Amino acid sequence: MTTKERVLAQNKVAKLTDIGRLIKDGDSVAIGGAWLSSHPMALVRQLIRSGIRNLNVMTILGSVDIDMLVGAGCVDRLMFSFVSMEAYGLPPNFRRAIEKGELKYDEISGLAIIIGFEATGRGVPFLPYRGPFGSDYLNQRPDFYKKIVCPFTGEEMTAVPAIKPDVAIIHAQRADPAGNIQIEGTAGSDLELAKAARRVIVSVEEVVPTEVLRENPFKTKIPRIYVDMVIEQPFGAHPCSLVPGYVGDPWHMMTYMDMAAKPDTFKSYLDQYVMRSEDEYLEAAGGLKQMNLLKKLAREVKSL
Amino acid sequence: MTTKERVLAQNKVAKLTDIGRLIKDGDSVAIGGAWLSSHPMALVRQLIRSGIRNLNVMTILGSVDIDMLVGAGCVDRLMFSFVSMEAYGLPPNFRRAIEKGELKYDEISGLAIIIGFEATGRGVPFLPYRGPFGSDYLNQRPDFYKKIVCPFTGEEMTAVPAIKPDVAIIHAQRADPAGNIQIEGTAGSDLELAKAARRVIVSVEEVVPTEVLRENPFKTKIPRIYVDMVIEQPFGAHPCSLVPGYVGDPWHMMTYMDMAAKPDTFKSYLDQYVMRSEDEYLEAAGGLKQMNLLKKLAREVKSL
Amino acid sequence: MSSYSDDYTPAEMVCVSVAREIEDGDILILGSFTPLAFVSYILAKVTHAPNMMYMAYSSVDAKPFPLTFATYEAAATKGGVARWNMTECIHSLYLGTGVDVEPISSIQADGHGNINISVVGDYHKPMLRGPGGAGAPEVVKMHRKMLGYFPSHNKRTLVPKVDFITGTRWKISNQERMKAGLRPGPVKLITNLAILTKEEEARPFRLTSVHPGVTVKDVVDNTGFELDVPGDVAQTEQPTREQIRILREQVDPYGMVAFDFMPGKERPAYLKGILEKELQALGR
Amino acid sequence: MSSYSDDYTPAEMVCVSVAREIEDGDILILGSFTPLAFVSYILAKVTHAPNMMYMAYSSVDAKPFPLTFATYEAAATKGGVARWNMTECIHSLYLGTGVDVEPISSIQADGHGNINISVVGDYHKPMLRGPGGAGAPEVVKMHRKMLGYFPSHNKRTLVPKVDFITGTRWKISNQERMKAGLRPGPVKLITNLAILTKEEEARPFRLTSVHPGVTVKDVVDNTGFELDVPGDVAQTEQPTREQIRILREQVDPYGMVAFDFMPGKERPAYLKGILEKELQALGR
Repeated sequence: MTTKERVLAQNKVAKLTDIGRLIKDGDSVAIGGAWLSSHPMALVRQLIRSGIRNLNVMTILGSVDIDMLVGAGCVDRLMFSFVSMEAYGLPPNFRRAIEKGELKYDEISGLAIIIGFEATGRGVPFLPYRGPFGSDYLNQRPDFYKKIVCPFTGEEMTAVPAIKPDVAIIHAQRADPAGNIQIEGTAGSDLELAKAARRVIVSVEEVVPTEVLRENPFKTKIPRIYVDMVIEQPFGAHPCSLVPGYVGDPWHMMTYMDMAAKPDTFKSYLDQYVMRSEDEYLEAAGGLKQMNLLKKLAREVKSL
Repeated sequence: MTTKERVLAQNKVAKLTDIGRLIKDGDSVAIGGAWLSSHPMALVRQLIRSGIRNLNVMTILGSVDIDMLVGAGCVDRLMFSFVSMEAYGLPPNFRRAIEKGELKYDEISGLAIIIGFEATGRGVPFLPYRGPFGSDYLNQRPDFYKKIVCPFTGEEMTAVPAIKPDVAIIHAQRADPAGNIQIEGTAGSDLELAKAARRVIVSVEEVVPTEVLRENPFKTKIPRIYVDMVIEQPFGAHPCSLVPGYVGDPWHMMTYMDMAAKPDTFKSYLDQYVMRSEDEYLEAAGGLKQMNLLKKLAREVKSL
Repeated sequence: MSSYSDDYTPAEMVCVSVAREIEDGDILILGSFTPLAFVSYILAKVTHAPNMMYMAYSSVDAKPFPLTFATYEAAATKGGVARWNMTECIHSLYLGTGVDVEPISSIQADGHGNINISVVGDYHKPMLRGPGGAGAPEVVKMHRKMLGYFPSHNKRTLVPKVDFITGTRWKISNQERMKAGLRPGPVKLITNLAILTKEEEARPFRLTSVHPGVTVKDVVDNTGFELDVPGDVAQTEQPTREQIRILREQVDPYGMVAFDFMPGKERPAYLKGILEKELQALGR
Repeated sequence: MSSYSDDYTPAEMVCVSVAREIEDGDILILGSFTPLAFVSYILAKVTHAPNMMYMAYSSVDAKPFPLTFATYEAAATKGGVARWNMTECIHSLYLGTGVDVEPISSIQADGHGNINISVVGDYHKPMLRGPGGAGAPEVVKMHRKMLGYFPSHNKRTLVPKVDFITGTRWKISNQERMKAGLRPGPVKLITNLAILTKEEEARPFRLTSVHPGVTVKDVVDNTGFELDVPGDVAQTEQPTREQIRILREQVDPYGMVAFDFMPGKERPAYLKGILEKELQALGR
C-alpha cells in the first residue's frame, strides 16, 4: 500500500493464509524479534507452508525463525548479525547450510545492520557511526562498510547504507484494526524494520478496539502509517517468548533441536508441526495446557 | 558528575537555589521544552535571580524562557531555531535585543539543531540529513551546515555537527530521587538535550519513590544515567503548560507581553515576579486559586 | 448553488480553502499554534477527511477537538494512539514517511517559492526580527504540497525577493522534485484575496482563483511579484453552509479563526473575550 | 582467611571472578542469554554493586532476579524503570554513554585482543559456522573493559590468530584509546584456569593470576599465544563463603552457572532437570 492507502485503511485485519498477497518468491524479507524473543513464528510457519522460495532473508538477532526457514529451503540469501539458539546450541540448519557452502550469506555486525534499517526510516541513504574498526567485517563487506570523514572534526567514521527490504514481518502483543501496534516486552528493532520495509505484516496476540490502545498510548510503538496487514494469532511467537505474556517453550525448543539435528528428522519436524494449520501446530505443541503453563511461567516471576 | 557518579548517586534531590553548583557564568545552557510547553521556567527564573551572566543559550523552539533570559541580560549568545510567543505576538526582549544589534545569535533550522543534539547522544561527531537546500541558512552558517556526499548513492546531503552544551535544564512531570524522569505530555527533544549536555538539571512537579515509576515504565523518558540534579518544583513550567497536568496561563502571558513591551516596564516585571522566591512568584501569579484553574482547564478538555 | 453559504468571513473563506487542500488519508502535524491552520485541520477531519492522521504536539493520531485558546494543547494531546517526542516526529514524518500538508504563515513570500520567517532588513541588525524557521525549511521543501496562507495579501508580504530565505520549495516541477527524491506536489498560496499556484520553476505563480467579490486587478495590484493571469480566472469555491455550520458550532466555537486576520493591537482584547467565554463554559 | 570458601566449582570460580570485575556505578547489558554472565551481574548487583544499572532485554534498570532457565527473560524485564528498544539501547549505551562491562564468550580469542564468533576455517564454507557477532564488535572495542570468559582454556580457543576477527579491542593502551576517543580500560580474559590481562599493544597478555590448584605451566601449555609470565604469579582470589552462599541460595538456585562448563551433549539433560525443578517451584 502507499502511505495514503495505509492511512485510509481502517480495517487491515486478514487471515494468516492471506500473507501471500504481500510476500512473493524472491522477496527480501526482514524478520522481527531478537534473541529468542518475539519472532513472528506463526508467519514464518505460514511462509514455509506456502512453499515460498528464494527469499532474501534479513535478521538482526535471529534464532529458530531463521533456522527453520533455511532448513525448509525457503532462503536463497541471508543477511544477519547473529543466528543463535543460545543455550540450546548452534542452529542446526543454518550451520549445515553454510558449512556445506549451500547458503549465500552477508554477515553484518549488529549495530551496522540496525543502523542500516534505521537510515531508511529517517530518509537518509546512509548513517555514520564509529564502526568496527580493525574487524574483518570491513574487509569482508567493503561494499557495506565505507569510510567517511567527519567534515567538522576530520575523524574517520564508518558509513552504512540504508537497508530497504521488500517486506517486514513482525509479531507483537496487540493491534487495532487500523494497524496501530503495541509492544510491551522485549523490543528488538521492529519499529525500524517496519519503517524500512515497503510492505509490513504484523501478527498480534489480540486485535482490540482503538480505544484500548488509547488507555496507554505509551505502549504503542508502531503507528498505523507503517502497517499494511494485521493478523490475529495468539501464541504467534511460539516457541519463542512474548513477555510479559508468555515465556519461550524450552520443551519445544529441545524437541526442535533434536529433530533439526539431521535433515531427515527435520523433514519429520516440518511434517509433524509446520505443514498443517496453525491451530494444529499449537495442538501438536501441547495445546491449551502447555500454553497456559507458558503464560503462568511468565506471570509468576520473582525479583530479589 | 561522571556517568559512574550519576549511577552511584541515589539521591540527587536538591533545592532550586542549589543550581549555581552546576551552572556558572559563561556556560552554554540548552533549555528544554518546545513551543509554549514544558519550558523549565522555575529554573530560568532562578538563573535570573542569581544574576548569572554571559550564557550561551541554546533552544530548539523557545518562547518566554528565552525572552526573559535575554531581557534580564543573562545571555551573551543565542542559538535557536525559533523563539515565539505564538498568539501573543513576537517575543519583545528577543526582538529588541536583536534589532538593536545587541545580541549575538546563531539561527539554525529546526531539524538541524535537533539532529545536532542527537548526534552527541549517539556518540558521533556529525549526522547527515536532507538539509535545507536552497535556504539562506547554508550561506549564513557554512561552519554548521557542511556538504557531505553519500558514499553509496553519491547523493549530496547536509552534515550537521554534534552540539555539546555544558548544561541542560529541563522540566518534567515526575522523577525519583535517583533522577529517572517521566514525561507525559508534550515532549520536545529533552532526552536529546539531556544526552548531549555535560551536566543536567531537571525540575519536576513531584519527586516520587522509584516504585511509582515502575508502575508505568513506558512513561520514563530520561533514565538516571543522564541526570545530575533533581528539583521538586510544582508549577515549575508556569506560565508555560505542562499537559496533562496544567495548561499554560494566558492571563499571565498577556501580563508578560504588556510589561515586556518596554525595557522599564520589563524591569518592573522582573522586580514584581522574578526577583523574589519561587513561592512568592506563584503567589504573585495568582496563587493556589489560579493554579487550580489551570489544572482544571487541562483536565476538562473535550474531543469532537 | 443553494448548498453554498453567503454568510462567511474572509477568515472562514481562507480556512475552508486550506481545509479543502487536505485529503482523506493525508498526514498532518499541529506544531506551533496557528489558529487558522488548526481549525482547518479539524474541520477537514470532522468532514471530508475522517481517516487522516495528525500529530498533535506529542500525540500520534490525536482525536479532533473544538479549538480553544486556553486548552488547545491539552485537547490536542488527548486520546492519542501513540506518543512521539519531537525528535521521533521529525525523523519519522518530516524526513521519513512524509507529511502531506502543513500550512505556513510567513512574514514574506516571493515568486520563486521562498518564504521568510527570519528577518526583514539586515541579518545582524534587522528592522524586524521574526521568530525563525523552526521546521518550516523542511515543511516547504519536503512535504507533498507547500501551502502558504496570508491574511493580508499585499506587496509587503508577497515580495519580489524575500530578505532571507528561511525555506524554499527548492525543486518545484514534479519532474525536478522526483529527480531529487522528493514527492511531487504544487506550491499554493491562499490569501484573503485569492489562491495562487506555482508548478514550474520557470513560470510565475498562476492566479488560480479569486475569492468572491475580489477582482483580478485587486490581486495583481497587491502582489509584489509577477503573476500568470489566465484569460478567464475562476472564482474560489465558497464555503458550504454545512462547513460554516460545523466550523461555528463544533470546530471553532469561540471564533479563533478570526485571530490571524486581526491587527496586532486588537488581538489581546479579543483573546480576553475568548478566555471569558471558556471560563463560562467551564462553569465558573 | 576464614571468610573464603573452599567449596566451589570451577564455574563458580569464574563467575565470581567476573562479578568482581563489575564495580558499583557500572552500566551493564544483559543481551544474548549467557547464564554465567547473567549470574555474575546479579551476584554483583545483590552484593557489592547495588547501584549499578543494567539493561535487561528492553527493561532499563531492571530489578535483580534469581536466574532460571524457563523464565529468565520475563524475570529480567520485570520491574524496569524505563523501556528502550534495541535501537535506542545501542545508540544510548553502546555508542553514546558507554557500557562498562559485558563479558563475551567466543569461539576463539588471540593474543592481539581479537575474538572470533563467526567462522572456523574458510569464510564461505567453514568447518564451524558460529552464531555471528551481534553487538560483540562494539562490546570489545567500545566498552570500558573488554572481558572475555572461557570455560575451557585450551589451544583451540586461545589461538595465535583468530580465523575471523569478529571483534577487536583495536586500541589497547590507555593512551591510544583516549587518543581515539575511547575510554581507557584493559582487556581481561577469565578462564577456568587463570586470569590474563593485556594493557599494551606491543606486549603480550600478562598472566595476572592462576586459580587455586592450577600451575603456571598448566596455563602456558594450554595457551596458543605468547604470555608474559611474571616471576611470582599471584593466586586468583577465591570466592568468599558469602558469595557462594548468595549464589546458591538466591542468585542461581538451579545451578545455571554450571551450564557453560558442560560438554554440549550433557546440556539437554541438565536443562531438563532444571526445568523440572522450576515446575516444582511453581507448585505443579
